[in-house]
Amino acid sequence: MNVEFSPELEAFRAEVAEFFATAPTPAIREAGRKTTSVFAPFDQCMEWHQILAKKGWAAPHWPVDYGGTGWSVEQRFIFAEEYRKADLPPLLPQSLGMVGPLLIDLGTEEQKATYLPPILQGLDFWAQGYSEPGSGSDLASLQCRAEADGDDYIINGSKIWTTYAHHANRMFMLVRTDNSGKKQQGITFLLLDRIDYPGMEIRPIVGLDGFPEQCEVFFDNVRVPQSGRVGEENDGWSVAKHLLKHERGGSAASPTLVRYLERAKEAAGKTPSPFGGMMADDPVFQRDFGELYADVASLAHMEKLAISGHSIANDPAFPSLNKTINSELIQRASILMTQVSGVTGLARQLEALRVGSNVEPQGSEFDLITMPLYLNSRATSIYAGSNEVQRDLISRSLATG
Amino acid sequence: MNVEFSPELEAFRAEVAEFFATAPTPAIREAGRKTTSVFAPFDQCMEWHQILAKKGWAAPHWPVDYGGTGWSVEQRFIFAEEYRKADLPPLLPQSLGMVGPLLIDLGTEEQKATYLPPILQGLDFWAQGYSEPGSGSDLASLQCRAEADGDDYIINGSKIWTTYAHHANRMFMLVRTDNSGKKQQGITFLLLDRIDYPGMEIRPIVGLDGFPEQCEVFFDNVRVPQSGRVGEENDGWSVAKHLLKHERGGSAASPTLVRYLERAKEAAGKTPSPFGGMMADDPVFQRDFGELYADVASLAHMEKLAISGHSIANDPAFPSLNKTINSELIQRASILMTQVSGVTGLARQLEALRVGSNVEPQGSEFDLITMPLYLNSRATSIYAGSNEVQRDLISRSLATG
Amino acid sequence: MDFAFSQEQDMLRESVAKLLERNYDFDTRQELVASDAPWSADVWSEFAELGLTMLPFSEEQGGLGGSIADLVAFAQSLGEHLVIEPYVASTLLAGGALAASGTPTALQWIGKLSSGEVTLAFAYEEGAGTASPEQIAMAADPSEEGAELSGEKRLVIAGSVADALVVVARRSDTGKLGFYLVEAGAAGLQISPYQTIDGRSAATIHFNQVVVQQEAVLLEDARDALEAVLAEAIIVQSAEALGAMKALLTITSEYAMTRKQFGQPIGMFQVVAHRLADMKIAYTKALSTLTYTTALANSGAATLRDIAILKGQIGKLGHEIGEAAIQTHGGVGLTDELNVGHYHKRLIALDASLGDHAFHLRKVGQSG
Amino acid sequence: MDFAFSQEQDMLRESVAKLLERNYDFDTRQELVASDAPWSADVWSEFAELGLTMLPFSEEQGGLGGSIADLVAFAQSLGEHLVIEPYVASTLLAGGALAASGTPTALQWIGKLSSGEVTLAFAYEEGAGTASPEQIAMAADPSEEGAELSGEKRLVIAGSVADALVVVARRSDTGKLGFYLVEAGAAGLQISPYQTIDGRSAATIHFNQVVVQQEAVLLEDARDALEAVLAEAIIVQSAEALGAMKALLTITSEYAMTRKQFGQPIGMFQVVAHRLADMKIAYTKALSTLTYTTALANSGAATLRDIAILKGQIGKLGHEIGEAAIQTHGGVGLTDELNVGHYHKRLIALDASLGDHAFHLRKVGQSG
Repeated sequence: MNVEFSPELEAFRAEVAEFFATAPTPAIREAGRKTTSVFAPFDQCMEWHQILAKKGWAAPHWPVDYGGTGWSVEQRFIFAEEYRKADLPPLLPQSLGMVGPLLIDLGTEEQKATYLPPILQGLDFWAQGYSEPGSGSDLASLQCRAEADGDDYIINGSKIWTTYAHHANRMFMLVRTDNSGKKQQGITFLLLDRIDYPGMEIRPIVGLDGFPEQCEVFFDNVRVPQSGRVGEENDGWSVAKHLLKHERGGSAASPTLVRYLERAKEAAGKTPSPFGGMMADDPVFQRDFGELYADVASLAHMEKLAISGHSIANDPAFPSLNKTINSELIQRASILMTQVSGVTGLARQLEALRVGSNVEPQGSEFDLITMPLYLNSRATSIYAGSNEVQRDLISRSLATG
Repeated sequence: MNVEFSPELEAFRAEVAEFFATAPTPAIREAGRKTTSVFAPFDQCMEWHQILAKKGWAAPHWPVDYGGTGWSVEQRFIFAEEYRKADLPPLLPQSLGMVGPLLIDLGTEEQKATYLPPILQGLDFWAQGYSEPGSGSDLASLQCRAEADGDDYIINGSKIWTTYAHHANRMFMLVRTDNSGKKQQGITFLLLDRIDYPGMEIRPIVGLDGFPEQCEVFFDNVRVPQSGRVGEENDGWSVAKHLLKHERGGSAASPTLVRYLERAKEAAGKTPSPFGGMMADDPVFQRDFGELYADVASLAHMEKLAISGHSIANDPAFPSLNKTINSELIQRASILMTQVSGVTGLARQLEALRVGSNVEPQGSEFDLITMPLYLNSRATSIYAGSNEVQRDLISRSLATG
Repeated sequence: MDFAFSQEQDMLRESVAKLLERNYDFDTRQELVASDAPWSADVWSEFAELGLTMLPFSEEQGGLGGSIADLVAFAQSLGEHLVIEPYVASTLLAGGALAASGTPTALQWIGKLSSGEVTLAFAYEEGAGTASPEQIAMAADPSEEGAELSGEKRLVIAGSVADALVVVARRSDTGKLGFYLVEAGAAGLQISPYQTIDGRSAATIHFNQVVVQQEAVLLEDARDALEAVLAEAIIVQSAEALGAMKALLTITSEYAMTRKQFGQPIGMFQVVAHRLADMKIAYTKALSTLTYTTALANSGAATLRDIAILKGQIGKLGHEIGEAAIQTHGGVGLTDELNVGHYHKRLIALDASLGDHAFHLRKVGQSG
Repeated sequence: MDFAFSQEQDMLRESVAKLLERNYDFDTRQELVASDAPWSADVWSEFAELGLTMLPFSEEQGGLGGSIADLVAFAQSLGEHLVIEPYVASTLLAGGALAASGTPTALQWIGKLSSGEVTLAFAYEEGAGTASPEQIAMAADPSEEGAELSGEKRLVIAGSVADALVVVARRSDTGKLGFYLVEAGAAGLQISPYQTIDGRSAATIHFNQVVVQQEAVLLEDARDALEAVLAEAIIVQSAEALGAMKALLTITSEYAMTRKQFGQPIGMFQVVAHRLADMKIAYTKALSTLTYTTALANSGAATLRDIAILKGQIGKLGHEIGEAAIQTHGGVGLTDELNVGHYHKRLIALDASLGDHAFHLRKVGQSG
């Protein structure tokens, strides 16, 4: 057992820090500081993606042949830590983390050749069309229908919670191609090479934080080519489940959480406590902070074990454990942050939050983001398989031993 | 809306306090201080019951005709508050709170005449035979069988979690008299006028705290008179449910909780904090204490509303709300108490806990009781209908509006 | 003990409820929030016509001499309808300060306030530290005219549109907290208006040597009056919060019984059912503590600790109920279109103002 | 990063596991706890034969030079079997202090400790305050012979039966913490023995001017050594706790799948299923943090903060798992007959000793 701390790693850390200190534009930095969601402001996020891609660092977790970096476990964690320390906007996960790895494993050569390079370079953004109004946690009950017609499918129905669909130029989705068997059967995985097919309509949904992050997407006799199918017709459920494999051992969410806590502590150092002195020196703040920090540390440990191939990641419930722990920590961190902001966080400041608006926030830049982050993070226990579904899955892994 | 604070009430408070300051024997006081359960040490508890009965204060909640006090809501609360302030052992609930009120409502004149006076006077103690090894939360699935034979029933089977059965001289129980219908049907409510019938065997069960509080009771062809039946044969389920009515608006559990918290704060005032000074002055202790104290206050408010006839007590879910809140507060209070005791609470001190043992405890008398109380209180969310069952019932009250 | 509302109180409650049912359905409310108006002038006049703006003032001061129980009787409706009109801020906080003052200037403003002619703002909060009045830093420097105010106030509800501000400031010579009246447009005021997350009109206000004439010095030693005014506002605001909690409990229970997943209403899933049970437990605690504390206050017996318990419990339980309501609704609970999130934001905002639950519960622990 | 145990470590673990499977089933353990013996002398000799009592000492001091990972490799089994032998107290805490001292007296005792000939106790805890070494009050007054110890020590594991005590005391002149050796039977010792809730032999010990000869003064400035010794003990004790947590997770899952209520296994009730999921979440966190911290310590890189995180998490998560296990078992989980409650009591006792989770997590918050 050991944890490496070599001079080479420190040199790597310095190289990464140096790049992060110089490469991003002011707008990208501003977007990073104003990120109040898993999903950073779109334009600056893609601009930054392109800069990282030129450096070769856009997809550290991809196989080297496809543009990955081939870094060691330590390097990947150092990269993630420095990334967050610099408050840079996280790249969007749909293309790089979901459809990209899926295509690498299951795509045809043509699909790979067409779609992977622009994903890596940050030229394309793919929306994920899974959920539907009637099927939230019960994803397999989806009803959006695709009927084969010549070389095409004709799609009718709708998708909801399609993050950033209004920014996307492509979309991957699950459609129902057969109703006869079990609900998990008869689902097909489709790639849409454009998102402006006749008959498609995208309606942004404003969230509690005031931002249109989610969308509803309507399909009215939308004709798309069958060549966009991944895997066999009616086998889309196992294609979608394959994606889960990539949630095993790949994540480095803890540096984001650590950074939230650091920012909270920093702000608490400048915020008077109602009991006198500054909040950061208040024993109660320190206890709450310490409890949360230690729990974040446990997630970091878990991620490091997983990323280095420890058997913990072979547990079929691992993705569910990871998702549940991470999502609930984000929520708890955001609550601590709003407590530091107090009444100052009660202002609704959509304009001040817009990158480039140059509007002075009420209070500090920290106070500007805490409430939107809190409100947005209520979603983390709902999306990507609600935590209720995740706990069902975790408990099933115990039932079978 | 008003809350009365009259000179008459203050005089009543003084009268009660005076009685509590003079009437109990030293052993009764010691038993009160050493109570680490809902169930106080048996011998002293019954002795105290008899003293209270002579004063006419054993059953304030009973109708005046049967020996109740006819006190106002305020008086009942004052009585409960002074009782706890004096650290006196609570009277056992099985006879006074359960079978007594049931007989007052549903017993025959003969049953009332025979059984109520010795209950009131503290001469009899009734054990409650409900649960069985196979039917815990699912009480209605009970299998202990009674077959009619002439004027008798012949009982076969067993009961478990029969608190203080080894101290009891009588027992009320549910038996199965019919298996043909729904499980709630075919249950009969029986009074056993003695607990030493041939074929009965009582086995005390030692708990985590080291004390035999619970028992298992075995019945092997035990012949008991049918005259002990309350209500009709096979109608025992509704007889048992009738008891619930008495849980509405009758409880005054919050003074006990307040007293636990006071004792914790008192002890914390004498216990050094690892952060310097005394624990009671530590902001973190104060926050934890305040949070718990406020939650106890809400229960006290709820009890006062209920006892004074507020519509809150008409909610069919009220007994479940009450039980759930109270049981979880006891558990939280006991955790706070063990935190104050720290390592000193880790000694197993059965002998020092025995009333009259004169064994010096490790640490203080407070440290002596915290761990047994904590361990014992793990039961509060399990017995008398587990909190899972209670929450099922509460949620059902929402479903129906 | 008597915890029931009187017949008169029930009637008042019904009048307000009817008024709001007529004028204040969720869509109308959302249009109002999205408009340029800080609130509905029409609704505000109807409040005045009903006597609400006159209610809490004593008969000697031209009011109706309403009790705290009278206020609680109808305030729940304000929460149920997510009302954005500044009743607590203008009538109870600023108005309460005026009533405690009783100077000729104060009486004059009480008259205009009662008639609905003006609204006032209460400039009290300064940030995270000022949950406790001890930490108020806004300075009132004695001057020849009376006093000069310097400092910053945050979350001044109606601060940019009110006709005048009642400012809580600390005399720089004596260290005593006082009430000072500043009319809108006074020199040295720098007002930065915004809308709160729960749709109310608010402002951050900088005071740069704002001159207060002697007749506008409402009360020079206002510590006790401040506590009384805050206590009353906290009780009424808690009733408003309880209205929002009740709405969430009802809406969420109904949703859980109709929304289907995996072939059955989600309320049939035990985890969802138990979350609903926990919401009801929380609501029951909140209802009990509000009711009891109201009765105590009505008997003149509510201590600072009782008020801290109320504020702490309502804030904490409100958070629990709001978060449970959102989780139960899933994605739709996170949309601006549904009322659920708006109730939650109201509960959060009420919790954060006048000291959040963490502050008050710790106060309870300090004092016990 | 490498988080795997070596082949040698796996072999060691298996040896210990086999030994305990053979000698230490639950019933045997319960008989042992109920007997007059403080622990099993036979099991202790087998530990010695396996080299466990020798393992942590350096080769120069006659030991095997085992690493912290070696210790963690087998310590989980101690928890799984609820072992009452004082391995951590005698070999790691007292033994660790001797090793840090290195005086002739210390080396002599290390020899006897390694062979299993003697057991030692570590007199460290003084009550709630001494989670922090800063608060140690036991006085070491300098004297002609060496030092005189006065004060009280609590929860001295093996304190009434050990051949000698290693005492942590504060020099009254310099204020420095030191290690002092006191042999059993020394004049001025007043020992009040008891059994802990988790079946271990312990004592409260009063020191009334207990004379320590100069050669028995092990280390006069032991602050750094104390931290290192505590850190090692905390890691190994955490492994022991993890063993108990794993046992509870396994036992409770199995029970939930077999125990039926309302016609189905209780594990089919979603609330029970989710409680099991929460137990697994807690166990996964505990496993991760123990494994990572062990690897860090093995690389000589574990800070005080890392140790505080470990101790805090293990304590907090252990409580959660134990309470969930009992609730899932219902009444039977509360009986002395079933092992579940005994695991829980072990977890509680480990949490409370050497600073409970509330203490350590707050330390984490202070230092961050």
